Amino acid sequence: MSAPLLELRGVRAAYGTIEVLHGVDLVVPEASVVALLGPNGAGKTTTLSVAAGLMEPTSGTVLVAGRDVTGAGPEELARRGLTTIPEGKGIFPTLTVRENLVMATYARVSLAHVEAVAYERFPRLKERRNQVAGTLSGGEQQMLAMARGLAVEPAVLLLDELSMGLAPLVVEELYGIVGQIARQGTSILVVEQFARTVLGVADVAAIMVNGQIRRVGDPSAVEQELSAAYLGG
Amino acid sequence: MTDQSANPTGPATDARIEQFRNDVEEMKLKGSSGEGEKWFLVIGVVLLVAGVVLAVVGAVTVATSGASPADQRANMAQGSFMGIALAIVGAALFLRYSLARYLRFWLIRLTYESRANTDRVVAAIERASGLEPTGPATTPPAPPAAPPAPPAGPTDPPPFPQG
Amino acid sequence: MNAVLTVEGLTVRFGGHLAVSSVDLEVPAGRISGLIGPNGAGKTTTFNAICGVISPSSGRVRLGDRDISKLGTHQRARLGVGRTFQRLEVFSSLSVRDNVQVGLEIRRSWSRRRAPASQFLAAGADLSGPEEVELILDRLDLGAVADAPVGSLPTGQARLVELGRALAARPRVLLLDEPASGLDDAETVAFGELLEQLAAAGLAVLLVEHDISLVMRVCRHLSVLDFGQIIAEGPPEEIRRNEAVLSAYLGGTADVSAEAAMAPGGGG
Amino acid sequence: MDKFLTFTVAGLSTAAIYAVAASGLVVTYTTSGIFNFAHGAFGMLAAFLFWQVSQGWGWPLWLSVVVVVFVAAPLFGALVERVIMRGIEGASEVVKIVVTVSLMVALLGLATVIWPQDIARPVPPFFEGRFVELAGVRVAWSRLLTMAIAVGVAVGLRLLFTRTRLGIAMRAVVDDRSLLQLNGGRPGRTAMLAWGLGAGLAAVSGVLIAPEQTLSAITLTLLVVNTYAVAVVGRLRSLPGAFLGAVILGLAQSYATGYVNQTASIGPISLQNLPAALPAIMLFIVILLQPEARLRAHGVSRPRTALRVPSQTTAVVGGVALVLVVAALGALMAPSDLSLVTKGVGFALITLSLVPLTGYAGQISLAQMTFVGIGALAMVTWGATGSPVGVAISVAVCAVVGAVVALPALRLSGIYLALATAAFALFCTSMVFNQQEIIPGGSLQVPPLSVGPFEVTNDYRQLLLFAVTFAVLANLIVLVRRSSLGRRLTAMKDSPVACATLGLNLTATKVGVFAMSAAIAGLGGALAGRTFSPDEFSLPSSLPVTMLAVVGGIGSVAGAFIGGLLLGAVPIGATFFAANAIGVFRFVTLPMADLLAVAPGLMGISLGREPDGAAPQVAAGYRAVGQSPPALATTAAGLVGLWIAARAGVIPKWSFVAALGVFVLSVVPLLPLLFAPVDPAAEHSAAPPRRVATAVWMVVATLFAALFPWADAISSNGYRLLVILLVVFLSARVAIGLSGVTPEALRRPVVPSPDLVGTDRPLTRSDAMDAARAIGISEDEFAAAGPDPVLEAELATMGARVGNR
Repeated sequence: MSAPLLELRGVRAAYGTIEVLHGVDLVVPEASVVALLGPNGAGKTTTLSVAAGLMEPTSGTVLVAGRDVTGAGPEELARRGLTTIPEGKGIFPTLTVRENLVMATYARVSLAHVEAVAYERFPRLKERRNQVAGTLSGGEQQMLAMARGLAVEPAVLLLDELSMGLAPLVVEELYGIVGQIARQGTSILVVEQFARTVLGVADVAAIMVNGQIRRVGDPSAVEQELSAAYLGG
Repeated sequence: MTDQSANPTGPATDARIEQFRNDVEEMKLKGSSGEGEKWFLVIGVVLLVAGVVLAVVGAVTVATSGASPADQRANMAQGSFMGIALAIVGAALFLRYSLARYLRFWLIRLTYESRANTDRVVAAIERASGLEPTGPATTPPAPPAAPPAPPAGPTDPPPFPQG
Repeated sequence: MNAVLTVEGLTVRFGGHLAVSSVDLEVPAGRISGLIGPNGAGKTTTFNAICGVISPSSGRVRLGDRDISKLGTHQRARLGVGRTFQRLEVFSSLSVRDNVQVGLEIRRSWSRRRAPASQFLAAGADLSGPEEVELILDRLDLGAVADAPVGSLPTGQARLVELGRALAARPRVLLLDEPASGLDDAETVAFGELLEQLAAAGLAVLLVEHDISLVMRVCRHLSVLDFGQIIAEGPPEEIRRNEAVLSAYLGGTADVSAEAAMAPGGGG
Repeated sequence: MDKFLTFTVAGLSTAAIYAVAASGLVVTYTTSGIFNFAHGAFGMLAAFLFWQVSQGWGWPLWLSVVVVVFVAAPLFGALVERVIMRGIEGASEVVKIVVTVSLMVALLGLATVIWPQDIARPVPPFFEGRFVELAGVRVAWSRLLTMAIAVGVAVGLRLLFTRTRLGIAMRAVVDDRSLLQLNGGRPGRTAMLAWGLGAGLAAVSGVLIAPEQTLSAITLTLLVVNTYAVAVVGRLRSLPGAFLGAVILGLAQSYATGYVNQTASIGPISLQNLPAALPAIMLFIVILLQPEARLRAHGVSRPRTALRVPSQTTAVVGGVALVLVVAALGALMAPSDLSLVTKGVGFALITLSLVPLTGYAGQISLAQMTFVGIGALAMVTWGATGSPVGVAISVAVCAVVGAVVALPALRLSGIYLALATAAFALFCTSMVFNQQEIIPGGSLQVPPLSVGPFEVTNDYRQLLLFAVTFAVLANLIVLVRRSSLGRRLTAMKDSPVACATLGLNLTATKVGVFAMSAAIAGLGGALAGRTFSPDEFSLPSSLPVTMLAVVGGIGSVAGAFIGGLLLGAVPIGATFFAANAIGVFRFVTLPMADLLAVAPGLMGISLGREPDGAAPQVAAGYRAVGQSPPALATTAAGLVGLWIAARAGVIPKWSFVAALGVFVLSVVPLLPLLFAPVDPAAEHSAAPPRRVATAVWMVVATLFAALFPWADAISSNGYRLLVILLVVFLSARVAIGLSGVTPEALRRPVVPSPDLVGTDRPLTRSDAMDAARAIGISEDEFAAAGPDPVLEAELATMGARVGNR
């Protein structure tokens, strides 16, 4: 089998002098959904930032499609199909919905295509395409962010805390879309606090505690360990 | 919402992945320290050439201009000398960043190989003397004088592959 | 019990986004009240509206019998609203002692009469400024680092400095925004005890915290915020069994024990 | 009716120029968060370049426009973004303001160097002599063109920002820079393009305005300052708001010209200059109408360096020493030098006024010289005999005026205070200082102070007065810093929101500090005892004060003194080197005076790299000197000795410069070593042989620099200066070697180098890979290094031997 689409090897990363990742190894194979779980402050978001190229690791390597891309800018990776939807709201609040979609076209897709995909999947966005994105509801904002993930047909999709601050129904719907993207053959790395949320979609779950991957395994199998990790066990 | 049915997986997705792999392969990488050195290398060459040209131009100016010897001296000092200085700086840069790369590489390689060999010798001796019968040759013991290695978890990379 | 702080129908709107919607809260003296909820539920926004850092679209905030909704931040502080911040807001170029002293000096610059000290600092009522500062440092166990610049302290101690500074202003109600984040387990336990002492001394405390074990231990009343609305209220034991709370935290079906699932709950 | 129409058309045409300029300002501010005070200077440079290309070199008009507007200006803007602005992205607001203000001052200086004010540079209007009849009013084509361009710019920008990906990205980068990257956008490139666009728009306004004005660097630069007022209408961020503001201002100015009786006056203030003052008035009104800014909790970032607060004893000793040194030096000076030095120490008093405001409270003022002017004016009015009562009144007046000026802006963010003070400076220049009735004859003679028997009758006494006042005020300011108020100011700078939740009234506190600062500046004016020209109170004179105070290190009193001396050094240097020039090859000759004109701006720009200013760094190196009385005495003696030698003509001017450099940089820091008590246990104590070496080095270095015949040995000024700099640098390096202590500034962080890998700790695979990657060798290539066959064989036999045993 060819090289995995995304791989972190011995990644250490620090904010200033405080190291938050103490050697992370993580593999996202082709056409699979990997869930990165763990309590607050475990370093999940940092791991994602390193993978997306937003943060440079202090040591270790990031391999994308088998190539060492440590030090490559996030925009270079994004343009080629490594799409990241960051924590919170992955949208520009002062731009309109349509303008937000224009920003997706850096990833070598036409605006017409992006709009078609987004509006077909989320008709509500079409109604509000000239509305400023910051005035949408939380769920709609997350949909807008997801629409980008859907429309650019990423090869690798990194998702951070999709469920944050959202109603259960909305989360369910969003994960339905994640599943759909996965079925298209996209490799997905999804960061979540709660195993339960991603049980349906993830093929593999990795538990991260204190800046290290503590365990990798079947999502349902790791759940027990997960609650131990949360309670400080 | 509306359409929950998945789009069928098809050859299109494989093509997408393939394209992604190609794109990443063709990506120009910057930011590694080698990149900065390449720039210095280029600057060195440019300075070298520019310096030589300037020196020649300066000399020609001296030959063709300036009625008085004082004028000629001034031109020489200001044109040719500057050119020569630039050329020297350029050459120094070039040497520093072309030779040094390879010297450093060989140094690392020598260090590494000698260390690997030491490890293997130690391992062989240990194996032979039965101290550590199961210890594979690939587990290098830390050199006694060296400070402890940085904390290594399950992430500690395997030792360097031999051959 | 007599409420020190009363919030009625508080609504905060950012653009079209309803951050906080018709929130009612009562914070009586001598009790630690908890405000919990998932990330982005509007807890910090509620705090900001209470102390006047943002102005709400509607609703009233009362301190005792007085309506303070129209007052500026510093005026509310003078009437007795003290707070700490989710992301540390210490004076990082000053020493620990100076941080607390600034709190005290700012209070003295506007208060001719001496605000009644809470019983936690009962001895402080008759003390001179420096003595009162030392008393606070002593109570918070910061004496050893009193002369260190706050910028050089670990987060846990910096949070205590923030608390000490707020106490120096002698508030009637104390709003604590995730005070235990950055504290280790032992520190969290000690911090919980400190909070209980504060409450026992008659201070009204409103606590936003995502460390559920701490919340369950020290709070005697909880309000759960979700989507800017209070979805449940009551003593911790009740909240623990509340279906609405469970689904807010877990998303959908809830079949694990509340505590295990809620532990990472309001993380941010 | 015709008159009304005529003035309406004129007003709209002015409005069009404002609108274009303001839109450029808004574009750069919204995309980079940096308010470009140099925007006017961009336009000014473009106007001059346009003259040079079209008139000077006689290129065709269309080509000139293309070259200036579409090539030179955008490239320049992009360059400025890349080289300067990118470095100050995360810096404090004060640094951002000072850097762009410095850029403005530097560009002003540059323009004066390239295009000296010796000849008139007329630019004919476009379509000269062609008119169109509109409702009975003759309208020049050029005016129609201007308006058409403004409309075109408005439409173009609207399309750019809503229809093109680049324009949307420019807005997106403000929202969330890293999200733009995650989308695939390139924020750096976007910012460069935005600055290029901003500079292009500045160039358009510059080219349009060039035919309407006589080309003068200062006038053109300040004219575009009017656009600040225009941009503020759109809260600095909205383009339609800026266009609206432009129309209001353009029409108001035009009608004021047309309908206000030029000879009318309000009290002593004639309304002749009203149109010039309108932008400032409008700015104030708009700022007054803005709602108060929201407090924000950001989480406090850790400061780069916590500034040491000097003890009161140090401050007192320092003050006394300052007065003594100044008194000794002043006694030795020739009258002409004395008046320059007096001016320099006077500037130090004014930079000192910024210490509480900018250094402690983190606010900025661009109008300190205006307050000096108000102080001076009040002194002339109420203290004509030089009485201290007049001084007290001046100080009080300045404090009140300062509070009134600052109050509206202080409710908003720091940038508005900078704008408001700049507007105040412009307002005062046109409505107060340029009024014949107020300052007759265009010069203001401030009466020298006379307190009972003490009368300031000459420059020397004036110098002493300044030195004593500085020492006293500096001590007071240190006292304030160490007091409860100082702690409160520092706290407010660290976290305004936390202060508010403790009950501090932020606006009142800031207004108080601003009033204090204005009062000190006013004191500087009231005590000046010399003749001012109104120019000295103008905005261009105020800017270097703020800049150099920040460069000197505004967080400390010593920094203010350094800043003041730097400020004073420019005119001193310009006089000193009046006849000298630096030649680079034989193509370019730069007069030293011109270089010095650009110098303050360049120093300010350099702040981008050293946001804390010079004082903390210098202080670290010289702290030991201050603690050793014999070292201090020797320093003073050496300086005085050099000065006497120079004055007496024993050593020439160049030798004096060289010796001064060597002495200050390499001898003075070594002095504590020489005088330190011998203590073998102490870290920096020196054994006798090292002391002898040090002493010998000091004497040799200083004597060499002082006695070497610089002027004869090296004929070119430029080379001579370079050689002297080299000698000073080398001697400083030797000094560092002798003392064995690396100054803080020279210490670099230790970066693990690939060269060292494997020698300091066990080599891991990832280390080897890192190193290999660093030199561009692929993993496969590296791994190909196979086992050594000889060793392999050796091992095999060894294994067999041992195994057999």
